[in-house]
Amino acid sequence: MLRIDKLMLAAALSCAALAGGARADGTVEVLHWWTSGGEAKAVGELKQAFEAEGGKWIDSPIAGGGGDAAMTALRARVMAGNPPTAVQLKGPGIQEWAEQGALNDVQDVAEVGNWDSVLPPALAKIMKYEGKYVAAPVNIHRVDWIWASPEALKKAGVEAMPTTWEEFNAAADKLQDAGLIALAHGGQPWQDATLFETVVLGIGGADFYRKALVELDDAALRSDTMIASFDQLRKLRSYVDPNFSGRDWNLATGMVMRGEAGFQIMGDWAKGEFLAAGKVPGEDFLCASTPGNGFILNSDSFTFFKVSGEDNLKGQKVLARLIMSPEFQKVFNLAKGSIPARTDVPLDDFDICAKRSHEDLLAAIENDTLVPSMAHEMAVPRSVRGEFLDLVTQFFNSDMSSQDATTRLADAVQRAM
Amino acid sequence: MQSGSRLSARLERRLPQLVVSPLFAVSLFFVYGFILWTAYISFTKSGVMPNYTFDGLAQYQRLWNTPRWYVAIRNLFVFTALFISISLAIGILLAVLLDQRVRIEGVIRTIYLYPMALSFIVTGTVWKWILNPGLGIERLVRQAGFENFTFDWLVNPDYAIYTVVMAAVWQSSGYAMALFLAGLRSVDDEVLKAAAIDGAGPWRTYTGIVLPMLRPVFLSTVIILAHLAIKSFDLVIALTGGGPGYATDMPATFMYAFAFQRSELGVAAASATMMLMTVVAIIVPYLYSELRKTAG
Amino acid sequence: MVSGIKLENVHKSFGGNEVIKGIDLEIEPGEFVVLVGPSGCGKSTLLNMIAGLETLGSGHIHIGGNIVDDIPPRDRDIAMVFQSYALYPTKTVRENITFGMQTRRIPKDLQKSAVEEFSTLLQIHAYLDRKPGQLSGGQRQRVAMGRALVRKPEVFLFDEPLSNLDAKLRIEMRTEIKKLHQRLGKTIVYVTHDQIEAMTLASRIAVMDNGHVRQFADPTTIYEHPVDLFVAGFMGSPPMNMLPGCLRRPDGRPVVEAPAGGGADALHFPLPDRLAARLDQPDGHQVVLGLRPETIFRAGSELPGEDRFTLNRPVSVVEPTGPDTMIVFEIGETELIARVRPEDAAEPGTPFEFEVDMAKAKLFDAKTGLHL
Amino acid sequence: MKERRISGIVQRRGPRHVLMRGLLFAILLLFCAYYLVPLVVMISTSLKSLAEIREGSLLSLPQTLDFSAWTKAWSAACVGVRCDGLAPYVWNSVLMTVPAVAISTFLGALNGYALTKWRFPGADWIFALVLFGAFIPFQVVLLPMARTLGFLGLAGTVPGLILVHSVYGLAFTTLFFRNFFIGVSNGIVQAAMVDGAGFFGIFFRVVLPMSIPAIVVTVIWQFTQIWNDFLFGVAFTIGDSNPVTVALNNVVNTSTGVKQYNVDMAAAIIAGLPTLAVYVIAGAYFVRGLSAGAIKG
Repeated sequence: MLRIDKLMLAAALSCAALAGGARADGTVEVLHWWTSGGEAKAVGELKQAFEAEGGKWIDSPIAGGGGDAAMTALRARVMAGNPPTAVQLKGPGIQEWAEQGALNDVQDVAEVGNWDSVLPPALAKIMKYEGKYVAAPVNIHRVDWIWASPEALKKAGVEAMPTTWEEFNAAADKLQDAGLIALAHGGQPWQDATLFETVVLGIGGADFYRKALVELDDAALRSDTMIASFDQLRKLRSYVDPNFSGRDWNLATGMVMRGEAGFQIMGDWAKGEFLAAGKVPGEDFLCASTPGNGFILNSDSFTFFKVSGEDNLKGQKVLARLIMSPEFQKVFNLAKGSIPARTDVPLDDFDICAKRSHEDLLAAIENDTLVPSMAHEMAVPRSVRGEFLDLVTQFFNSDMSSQDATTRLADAVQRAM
Repeated sequence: MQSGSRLSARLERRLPQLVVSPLFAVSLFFVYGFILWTAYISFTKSGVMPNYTFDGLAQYQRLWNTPRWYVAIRNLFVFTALFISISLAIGILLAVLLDQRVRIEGVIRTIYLYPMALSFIVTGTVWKWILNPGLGIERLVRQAGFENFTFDWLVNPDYAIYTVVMAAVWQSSGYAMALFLAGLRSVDDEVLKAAAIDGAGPWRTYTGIVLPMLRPVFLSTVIILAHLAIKSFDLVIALTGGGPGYATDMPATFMYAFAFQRSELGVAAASATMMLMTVVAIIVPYLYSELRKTAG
Repeated sequence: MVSGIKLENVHKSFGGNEVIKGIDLEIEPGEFVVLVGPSGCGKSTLLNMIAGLETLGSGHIHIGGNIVDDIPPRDRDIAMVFQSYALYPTKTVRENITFGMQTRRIPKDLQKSAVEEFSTLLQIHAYLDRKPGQLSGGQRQRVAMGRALVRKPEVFLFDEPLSNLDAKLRIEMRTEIKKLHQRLGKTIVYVTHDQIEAMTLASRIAVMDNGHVRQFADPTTIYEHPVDLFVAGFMGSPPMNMLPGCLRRPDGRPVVEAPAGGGADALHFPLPDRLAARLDQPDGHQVVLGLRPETIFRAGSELPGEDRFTLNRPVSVVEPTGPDTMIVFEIGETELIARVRPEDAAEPGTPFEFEVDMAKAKLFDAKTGLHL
Repeated sequence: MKERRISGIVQRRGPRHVLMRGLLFAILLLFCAYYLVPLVVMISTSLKSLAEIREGSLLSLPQTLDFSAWTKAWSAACVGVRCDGLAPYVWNSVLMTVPAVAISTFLGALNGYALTKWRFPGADWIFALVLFGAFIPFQVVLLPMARTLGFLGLAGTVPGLILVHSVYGLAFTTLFFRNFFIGVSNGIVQAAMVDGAGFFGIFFRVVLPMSIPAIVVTVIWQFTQIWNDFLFGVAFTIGDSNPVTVALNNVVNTSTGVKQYNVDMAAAIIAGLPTLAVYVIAGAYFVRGLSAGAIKG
């Protein structure tokens, strides 16, 4: 009896699956590198939402190296003439692919959803090519965060979160004197560059940041402010433990979590790590923006590639609409630890760090201190970013002087342009 | 009927060529066609995707002006030289030792050989742990009471390339051992007996007689190891990711980074072309000697 | 002083498989002893044990009066020539020859004069600086000999040294080896499966089978007085005819009765007195009559003698060899070969009158195989 | 393995001999440790609980055996949004590897045979041209190959991947078989020809049955290469048809989230198990095959 029930159920399920396929409201194949933890869960939300609309979701996860492997696959796919429907692709990369004529626009969806009015202008600009939306942002990450262990700070006698680099240095010295690791850091080029850009923002301010790291102004790159930034980076280097090389960022976060290290400078995805370990913000860990009144923007987005066939095109549009829906933006970002890309989503369910992030974002838009992240591929083409990463990581791993670094950086940027 | 059989006889005579011609066509297209394509791309403005606008030698200028490329080349030479010589030395040593009537030879041989079966995608993480000063050997030795012991090559830009050599040797030296052991086993027993009668001890027997006889094995082992060295990619990516900084970059990783991470296909193609020229320089003399030997 | 070799109750097993089953052998100084036997009889293993290339299972080996059981090959004062010659392919002929002296740190000028002496003797002077790969089989053989001779050891060991040469060269080298032995007077132990080589070279032959020495004696004794069926059958070419039969004493004199086959009466081979006198086996005892092919010939073609027996059989096959012609015929189920003069040959199928010289007949016990 | 007959050479036994023997084993065992340590660390980590990994040294042995990481890696680890473990991907790899190994080995044998036993003008040149293909870094051919697969309509399919591996395996398989066949007497082929066998008759009935050692070496080599490939797998397959190396990478290389090292290690061992098994089972034949001529310079 039970067996027959089971069989009937299985039959019914398979029929349902078939039927679902038949009345699918569009098909999407999504290439991404969110393969674990909160990220995978966040993508799962999108998949569920899409399937709830009757669509068919083909998942193509390719993890590793912040999307390097995925980018390799993407090129092969475009070359072969069967690109995925949507790709986790962001920043100037969107423009590069658009210039190749490899993208589809979703302008009609954007107009209906009135995207222009709900996205920060700086972000909207990145999502568009020739005035039309070719990508949809799912979130906003803030890069310039300091995460701290209250336990470690207490042990070292540091009372407040630093607001200037001088204060930071003083606090770090105290931590070291207390026998703790001052700065938890992982020696991977993108992490080195993350430190670098927060330092540049803190030392030079948003205008300087924009000139040097976005517009790539030669004079700015060769300026004394840049030298001062490298000096501070050198200082940070001295606060890092000897075994940092190659360490993954989440291991560094773990060091702060366990109170072995005082600070970590990392984007707000680190918060997800704390939350996943059951830590409470404000109690078990502290969050504060890095010195300087700016907001370094990092945003993940899905870019729509040139697929053909009605089924795929339809799926593409449905996906674009779903990504930008307030409901999805909320669910997704609760899972991932970032804040919604839409500025009009209420943040009642979010934690204090996220709320703070949101306030700072609005203020930054107001004051024009919102800058795109260089380290996270929001500011400059990948070729130039590569030169930055090479130089910064070289500086971080050698005893190169700040003067030298400045000159070499400017030369390298010139070469890549 | 007769003309039919004559036709089939003619076909039969041409059959070997017919059988080989698909192989030839495949290599021509998939190897040489693609090489030509790459060479062409190196003379174009290609960035994110191939772009067929001719751009002269600009990509080569860019390549040779990139400090990282010099690091990659220097690493290739350091790595290849050390990797080949150490693998050969260990391979020969172990083959000779295993040849001394070791009862559990089968087990030991399998242990020596198994790393070849595993890709660095599989073993990369564990190598990272072992070599990491805070997790692996250094910590272990320090816990054992040698407080001042330092083994931080993995995180030291000047020495990191040697850890890559260590892991590469780990993977391939067993294979070299197998090649040499096979070579030793194909040496006529009577020659070894003659050496024993002639009064040669083990050292003299191997250095004076047996190893010189293994010259061909030597050559093919070097070629196989060289090809592994030139292609080494997974290893670097898994172990150091090219770091610290780009201290352990190699031409293969350099090319990959420029083509797929940085959207500089042109530079990548230029570096690939340089790499292929290096391969030609190594392989052609080998092929020449190979062909001359069998032509007779 | 020339060394002799003594083997005492030597045993050897490979992984539970006993290949040498207790051998005692005493080789006099200066003797040329050939170990002969079919492949797998243990002769090469025995030679390797004398050389020290194979450890002893049990027993003792003496060379020159000393027990050498645990002495490595280099200290046994021996030299060896191998079947494959085992020249060092990467060394020149000269280096091949001097290698053994180099390892023994013999001064360079002595090495040089030794090379001179033996390269002249062996006529390998012309290619001293070539590699073995550039030499012909015969030249390699000479080099291998040179390598063995040059150190002037007390004992030479040869392991089937001629089996890779063509027939003509083999005979030539055979003579040369014999000359060398006569000239140097050193002890030689020589392994071969070729009984002609054994007969021509040896001062004494040890016939081996299945891990035992069946007979150790000079060539004539081996040939004329084989101790058993195995030795009798192994030595001689074409091999000895073996005719099974049974012992009868129809009129008091012992004869061997063999069924003729085809409904004919059984044949009765009379035994010569010398043999008959020794026999105490009862009537009906199963025996094997051994007749060498040269003791069967065309009736009347030899001078008449005692103990002749004639029989008439049809010829089945004729095989001329030049000096002699072999005639194959049948008695019962058994095929026999007669060696006749070429002019005595007959067409196959025709009847033929054979005469057997029973004075040279051997008689063996069918059960034990031993000579009676 | 062939029994060495020189093993019986009498040696002086004494303290020196014992010492040398001890040294020999010491060196052999030392290298055993060198080769085994990574595997031991992997296995022991896979058997620890996450808590134990976090507390203890990475190189220490597990205090209690915990097999849950293995179950998880096999059937429950998340690869993207799908949490079925590695099991389905192992099957993908098998589907891809077996045909690719079979095709490239067979064609290599056929080509090696045609190039050595039916020598025709230019055979050596063709061989040289083909052999050079073995030395091409795969990163170089990735993009043109993608274009070609797209053109053939094989992009993103398992047959496409099989084609790629067969094509780039041919150089090595042809090399192995050519070197093996050079050592095979021409007389055998001639005898078969006299018996009236043709090109294929000789190949299937005479040459192929006697080339078992070369086949073993080639199959082991090809199987390892293709099974372990990541680059082609990641570039030329889509999502659910990924080979196990790509899935392993997706499990291990998380960009965020807590690292489950025990699951990572179990997954890595699972992904490497088939090649490991091939080496352990066929290892003896491998060396024997190599000495049977597959390595002649």
